[in-house]
Amino acid sequence: MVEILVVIFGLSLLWASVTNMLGTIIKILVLQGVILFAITLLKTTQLNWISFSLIALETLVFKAFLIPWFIDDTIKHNQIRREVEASVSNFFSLALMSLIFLLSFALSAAAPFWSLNLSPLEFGIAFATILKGIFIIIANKKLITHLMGYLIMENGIFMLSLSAGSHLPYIVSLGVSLDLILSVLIAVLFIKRIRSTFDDTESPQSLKEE
Amino acid sequence: MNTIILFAYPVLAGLICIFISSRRRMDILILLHALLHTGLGIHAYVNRGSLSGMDDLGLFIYLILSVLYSAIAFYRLGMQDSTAIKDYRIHSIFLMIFVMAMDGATMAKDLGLIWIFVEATTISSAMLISYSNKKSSLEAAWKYLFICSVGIALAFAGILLLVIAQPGEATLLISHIDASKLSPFWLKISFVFILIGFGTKIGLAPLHFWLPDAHSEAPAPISALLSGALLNIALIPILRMNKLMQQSGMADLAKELYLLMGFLSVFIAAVFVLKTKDYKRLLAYSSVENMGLIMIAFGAGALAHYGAYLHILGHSIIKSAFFLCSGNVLAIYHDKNHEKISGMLTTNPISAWLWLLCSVMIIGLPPSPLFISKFLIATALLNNGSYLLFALLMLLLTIVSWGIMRVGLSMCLGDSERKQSLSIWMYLAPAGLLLIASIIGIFLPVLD
Amino acid sequence: MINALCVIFLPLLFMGLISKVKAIMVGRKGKPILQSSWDFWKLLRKDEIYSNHATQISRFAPLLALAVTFVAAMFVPFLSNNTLLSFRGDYILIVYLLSLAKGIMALAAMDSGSSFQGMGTSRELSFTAFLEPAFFLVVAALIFSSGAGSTAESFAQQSIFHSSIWATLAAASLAIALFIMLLVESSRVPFDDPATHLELTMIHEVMILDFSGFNLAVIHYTAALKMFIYASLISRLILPPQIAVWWYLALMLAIYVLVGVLESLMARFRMNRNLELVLLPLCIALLSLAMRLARYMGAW
Amino acid sequence: MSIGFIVLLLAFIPTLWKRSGYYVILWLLGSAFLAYEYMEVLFSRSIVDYIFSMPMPVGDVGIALNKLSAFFGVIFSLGLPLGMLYGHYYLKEHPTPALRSHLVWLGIMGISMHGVLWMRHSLIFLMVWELMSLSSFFCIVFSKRENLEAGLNYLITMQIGAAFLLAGFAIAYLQSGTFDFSGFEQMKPLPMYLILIGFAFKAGVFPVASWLPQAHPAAPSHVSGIMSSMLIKTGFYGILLIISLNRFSLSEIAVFTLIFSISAFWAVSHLLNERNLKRALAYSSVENIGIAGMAVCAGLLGIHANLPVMTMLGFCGAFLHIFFHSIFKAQLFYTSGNILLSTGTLDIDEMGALAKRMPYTGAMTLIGIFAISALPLTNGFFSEFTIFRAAMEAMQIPSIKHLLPALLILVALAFIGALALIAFIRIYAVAFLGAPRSQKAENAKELKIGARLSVFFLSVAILLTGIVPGIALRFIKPLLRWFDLDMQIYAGLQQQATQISSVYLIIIAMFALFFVVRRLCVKEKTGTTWACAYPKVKPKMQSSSMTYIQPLAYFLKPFMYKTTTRVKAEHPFPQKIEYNEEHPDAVWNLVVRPVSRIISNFLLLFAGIHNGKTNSYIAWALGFLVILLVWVVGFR
Repeated sequence: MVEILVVIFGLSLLWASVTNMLGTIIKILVLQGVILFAITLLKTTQLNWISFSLIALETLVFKAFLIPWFIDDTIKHNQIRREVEASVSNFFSLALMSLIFLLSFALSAAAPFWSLNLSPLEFGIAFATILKGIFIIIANKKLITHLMGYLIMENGIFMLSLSAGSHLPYIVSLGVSLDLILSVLIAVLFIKRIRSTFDDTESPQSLKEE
Repeated sequence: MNTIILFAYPVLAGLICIFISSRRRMDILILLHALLHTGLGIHAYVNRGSLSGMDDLGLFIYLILSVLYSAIAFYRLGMQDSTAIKDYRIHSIFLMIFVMAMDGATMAKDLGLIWIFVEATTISSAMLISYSNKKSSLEAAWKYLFICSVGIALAFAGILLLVIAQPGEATLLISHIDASKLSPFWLKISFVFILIGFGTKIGLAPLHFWLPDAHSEAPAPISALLSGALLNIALIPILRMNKLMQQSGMADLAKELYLLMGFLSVFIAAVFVLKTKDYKRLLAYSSVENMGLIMIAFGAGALAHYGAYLHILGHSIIKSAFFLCSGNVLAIYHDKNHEKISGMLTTNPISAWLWLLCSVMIIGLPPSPLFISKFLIATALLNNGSYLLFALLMLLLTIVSWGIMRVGLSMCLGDSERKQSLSIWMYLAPAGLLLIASIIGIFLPVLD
Repeated sequence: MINALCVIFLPLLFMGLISKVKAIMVGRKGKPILQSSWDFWKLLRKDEIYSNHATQISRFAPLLALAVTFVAAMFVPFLSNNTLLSFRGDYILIVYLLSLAKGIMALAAMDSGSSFQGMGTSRELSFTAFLEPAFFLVVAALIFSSGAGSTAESFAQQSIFHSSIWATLAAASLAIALFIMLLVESSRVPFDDPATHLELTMIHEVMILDFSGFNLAVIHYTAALKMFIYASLISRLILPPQIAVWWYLALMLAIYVLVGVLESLMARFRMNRNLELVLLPLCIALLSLAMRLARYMGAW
Repeated sequence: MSIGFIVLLLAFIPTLWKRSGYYVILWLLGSAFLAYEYMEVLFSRSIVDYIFSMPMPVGDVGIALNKLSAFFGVIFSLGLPLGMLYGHYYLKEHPTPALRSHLVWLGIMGISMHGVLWMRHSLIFLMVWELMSLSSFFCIVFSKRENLEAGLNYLITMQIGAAFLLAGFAIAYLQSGTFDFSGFEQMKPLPMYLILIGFAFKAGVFPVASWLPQAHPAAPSHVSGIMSSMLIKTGFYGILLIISLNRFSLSEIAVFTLIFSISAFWAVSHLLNERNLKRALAYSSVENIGIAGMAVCAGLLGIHANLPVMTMLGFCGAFLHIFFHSIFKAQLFYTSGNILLSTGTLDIDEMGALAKRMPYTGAMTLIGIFAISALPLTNGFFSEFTIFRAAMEAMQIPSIKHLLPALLILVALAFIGALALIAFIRIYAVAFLGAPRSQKAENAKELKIGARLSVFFLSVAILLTGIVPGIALRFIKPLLRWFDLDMQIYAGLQQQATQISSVYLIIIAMFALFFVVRRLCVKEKTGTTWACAYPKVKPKMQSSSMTYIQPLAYFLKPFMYKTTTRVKAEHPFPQKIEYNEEHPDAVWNLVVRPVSRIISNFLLLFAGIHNGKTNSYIAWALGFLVILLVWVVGFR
């Protein structure tokens, strides 16, 4: 069951690399949030209301609802054009995506797995997600896409943390997600301000050594 | 108890700030915070552990932070500020939050907690950097926030990998981790992740790109705090990981990575010290260089450890004094291009001499503590028999010091007819820091 | 004492001799040998005229030069081998006293701000640059492994009359070196022509263009004295230690005649090649030192 | 010790009110105390030795004097106050806005110069050493923009030198386990060479002496005087320190001899066609250090060939030359400072006839010139006399491998001495004699008595130690005993000194006699220059400083580096024909400049990575991450 979800999660990455629309990526984010929620639920052995609420907060509320809504709102209110405008073509990014999968599975194949709640598959997908997130950041110029890449990367990390979820103290995981949401908030704030001052949705590059 | 006070005060003060609307009062509040901070630090130094379970390393960084913070609080008394009171209020509040987050980082033992606090520093200081609503500062803040967040996220991945590396019941309290049971494979990978993640925050090449932008765009006290305190804060987790690496017998790998990043940083610093036209960027690059030196010190072996800590101490104090001086220069000329500035010795002699002294001490001429630390680092390098690395290091350091001195001289010398004086606090704060630094450099303290 | 006397009287006499020889060589009768001494006396009684640029230097320089050369002469063996003054390493003092004289005279020459003196002094001084090392090498070759300390010993104890041909050769080569140095130092043909009518080509004469009267006399006398010193060094080098005085006198005579003959047979070298020729004594001295060394090492 | 240094520290107080007068007085006082201390150490058995304990890495810091440092200390404590005194008047004539800071740095420089002599702990020594470089750097810059380049080059050169010292000290520490100088006995070659090179940077030895000709003309005259006559001696002090603690093989000695003679020759070949007065003096400092070094080499040679006489004479010559050089070089720099004040130029081709305009300075400079070109009656002669004798002593031994270095010393010394004589005669002749060559020289005036005071003292010292060298010999006697040299030979030398001074007396007496005679029987007239009856002699017709060395230049062409700029005449009525010839420092122009340019160009290749694109920054991070991962996983 978990494996299937994980695979779907991985497929969502492929989807992300073929899409051209920001909206699609937002959908992907929502999807990933939901999947993560499901996986967490399935993985947690003893379920009390604290952990449940915590998991729900982390995944459903933040990842699947709040943040996508922010971003969607930002896109609407800042006249950001809805194409991704990646500097690499879809085919190329697809190829790269598969390469990333290759790398991460190679790594997970090389790795010794002791802790039971982490399978090579999960690790591979998680790692691939992290790399994919960074790759999205690199391949795009728009601030909003940078943010999305960052979020996908965060999802990958969260997936990684599922393995250690039971070990992480609640305070840590809570703090982590709080930090995440805060940083996203501030990032959105900055995007708005940059939009208003620079009158541009791409990341500014006036600060350099000329 | 003390800890509670330490964390309660900023909250209260922040609340008060919301209701008062006089700059002076906010400055006073911050000054009080700084003094409280210092007092608690001294108290903790006198009888250990009065701040919740802070170990020597934490206390060391904390005390440096206190010194810088008080100096900056005094410096702010002298600053002329023309922004709206609203922004100023936000600024003050976030300043206190920033310091609070750093305190947390110094106290936390659990890597996860450290991570949280470091991320918190990123968020709060991003607000501080974008304080003056100029385009450039906004851009700098964005880059700082984004790059550091990505880096920090990688660091978190590393922390998770550290968890994975532990068979069975895992923990993130370094002191509780049993190094012998760790899986070397995962440990290596997690170390790489953590090094790169927090290395971004420290500003080690090639992850340093945010640093010159942020340092040059932030207002002087903030740059001082960023460069003097924040970089050290980001050092803490790496140092804690370092213990782990040593225990699990992978010290050599760690050392190689340190040396690699250290030399890259010094090299990058040398390149851009020649290139840059902006004197605050120059200082930022010199921070990159010094952080690289500290890394080299940890990579060079046991002989240099005293040197490394001395270097952290000296660099923090001198560099923040330097940034405060740059604030003076900016207040005089309202221009950050050093080629447009000359004759400061006649325009404002005190700032000029402060600037020259700062440059002299940052390039490690006595009575700067950096002199001793550089000597020790070099000795350690030679002790490893890596003569070529030594030669390379000396060459790069010479280039850096040439650049810094050239800029300083060309700004200070020359003739100009205008005279301008600044508030006394803007002289006292950097001068005091320099004094402390030279005292440290002459009567070397016993560290750890 | 006898040395002092001959130092005082002989130099001018020998200068007269040279001009006599030259005259005879070109078939003239020539002026009497004592002529140069009489000129000396006449000049002494004349007044002096100075350029209005001239400072005190050109007033006292010739006197200092004379005094210094005189004292230098006190270290040199003339008729008798036991000199007035002598200590270990006094040849260094001699060289430096002579160069002091040269230096002060160079300054005096430049004093008048004339357009000619510059050339003369610069040429004269650039010769020194090579003569000093040469002289030191000569002395080094002389005292090499002979324990001799002072000028008197080192020159008087030598002679070219050795059993082995090589030793003779070495000593003889030193003598030749010294002779070339004599020609240069006392500004004789082929290095300098005192009798030419074109000041541009002269060295010593052009230096003293602006001198007159007493000081001119002193300068002439100093030059003669210097030449005399060299000549007598050569003869002392050639002759064995204990030998009758007339041998010495004869040899001195021979040297001066030789100079005269050379002057009337040879022409002056090109000015800018001179300097390279001045290197000659240096090389010769080195060679002879090498010979002695080889001999000591037991080459034969 | 404490009293002296406390007084010197007190000297900083008057600077607050810019009262350089009190400053100088305090310096005189403190130096008197210090001089007493040094004399005590030098002439009596008393040993000064303090130990301070410092934390872990530093350990116990020994602060002590030995005979060597005491000897240099005496020189400093006599020379510095004179320099300050001169500086007081110089600054009065030549006012500066930043007087206060200048005095402070001057004081720090002086104190650290003394401090270098006291330190026995290599790390702390290096600290004081750097402080000395730093303060002298600020003294050179003198808060003038035009000095920026020279000062910066000086500072960086000193940094590189310090890096060598640092490496040497560190390795020595790693090998001997102590920071104390006692650990320098019988060192391994590597650290020893590093340290020697490091000191050579300061002492001004050939390949690394290029900072002197830049720094000295830039610095205010009292500073350049102090630096050239005393500060560079600290480098020589270091070299002597190392030499006194180690033994050397013959090949090493030969190499040292070669280096020092090349250094002296390089200096003199630049000196020959230098037009800037102070730069010429700077070159001559390099030359004199080279000569002193050759003397030391002669001494080492004597040790190696066990010729006690040669050893004795060599070291004696070295110390004497150091001592004398610190006198006459200071004197010449101060006089050149006075010339600068009254004419406003340092180019000798713009001077001329100064001896008539400034008779006092003319006379003093004459003395200095004689001393620096080692002519008899001045002190420069006696030291070179001793060195020559040392080299000559080698002729007593038949071994060719000892003979050749000695011959090198002999010939080089004679040749260089003669060239220096020419150079300085040229300088004096062009600058002081003949007709004034420019308007500046035309209306030059003698300065007030104050500026001439220390020049006067130094000139008296030159003549005194020149005519009675025995004084100087007695002064260095304990030093020679400390190097445990043969004291009978010393007695012989002492006796020779008396003989020489008697010879001088004869000369003086004879000269006086001639002078009186001439006075009695000669009447003077003055007219225009005769110059072969050429009607209108113009100042331009005098031989300039360049034509003066033309014969030598013809011969020494290969050793004289020059850059020429010329405008040729192309069409029959040329508008302008121009030929301009410069003689810059060869090492600097042919080695240092290109190398530094190459380095900076290489570095600037990487300047492009900072293009303000966020995604490229992230790309760097990712790339680095992947590389490290691959390396760590795959190769470790």
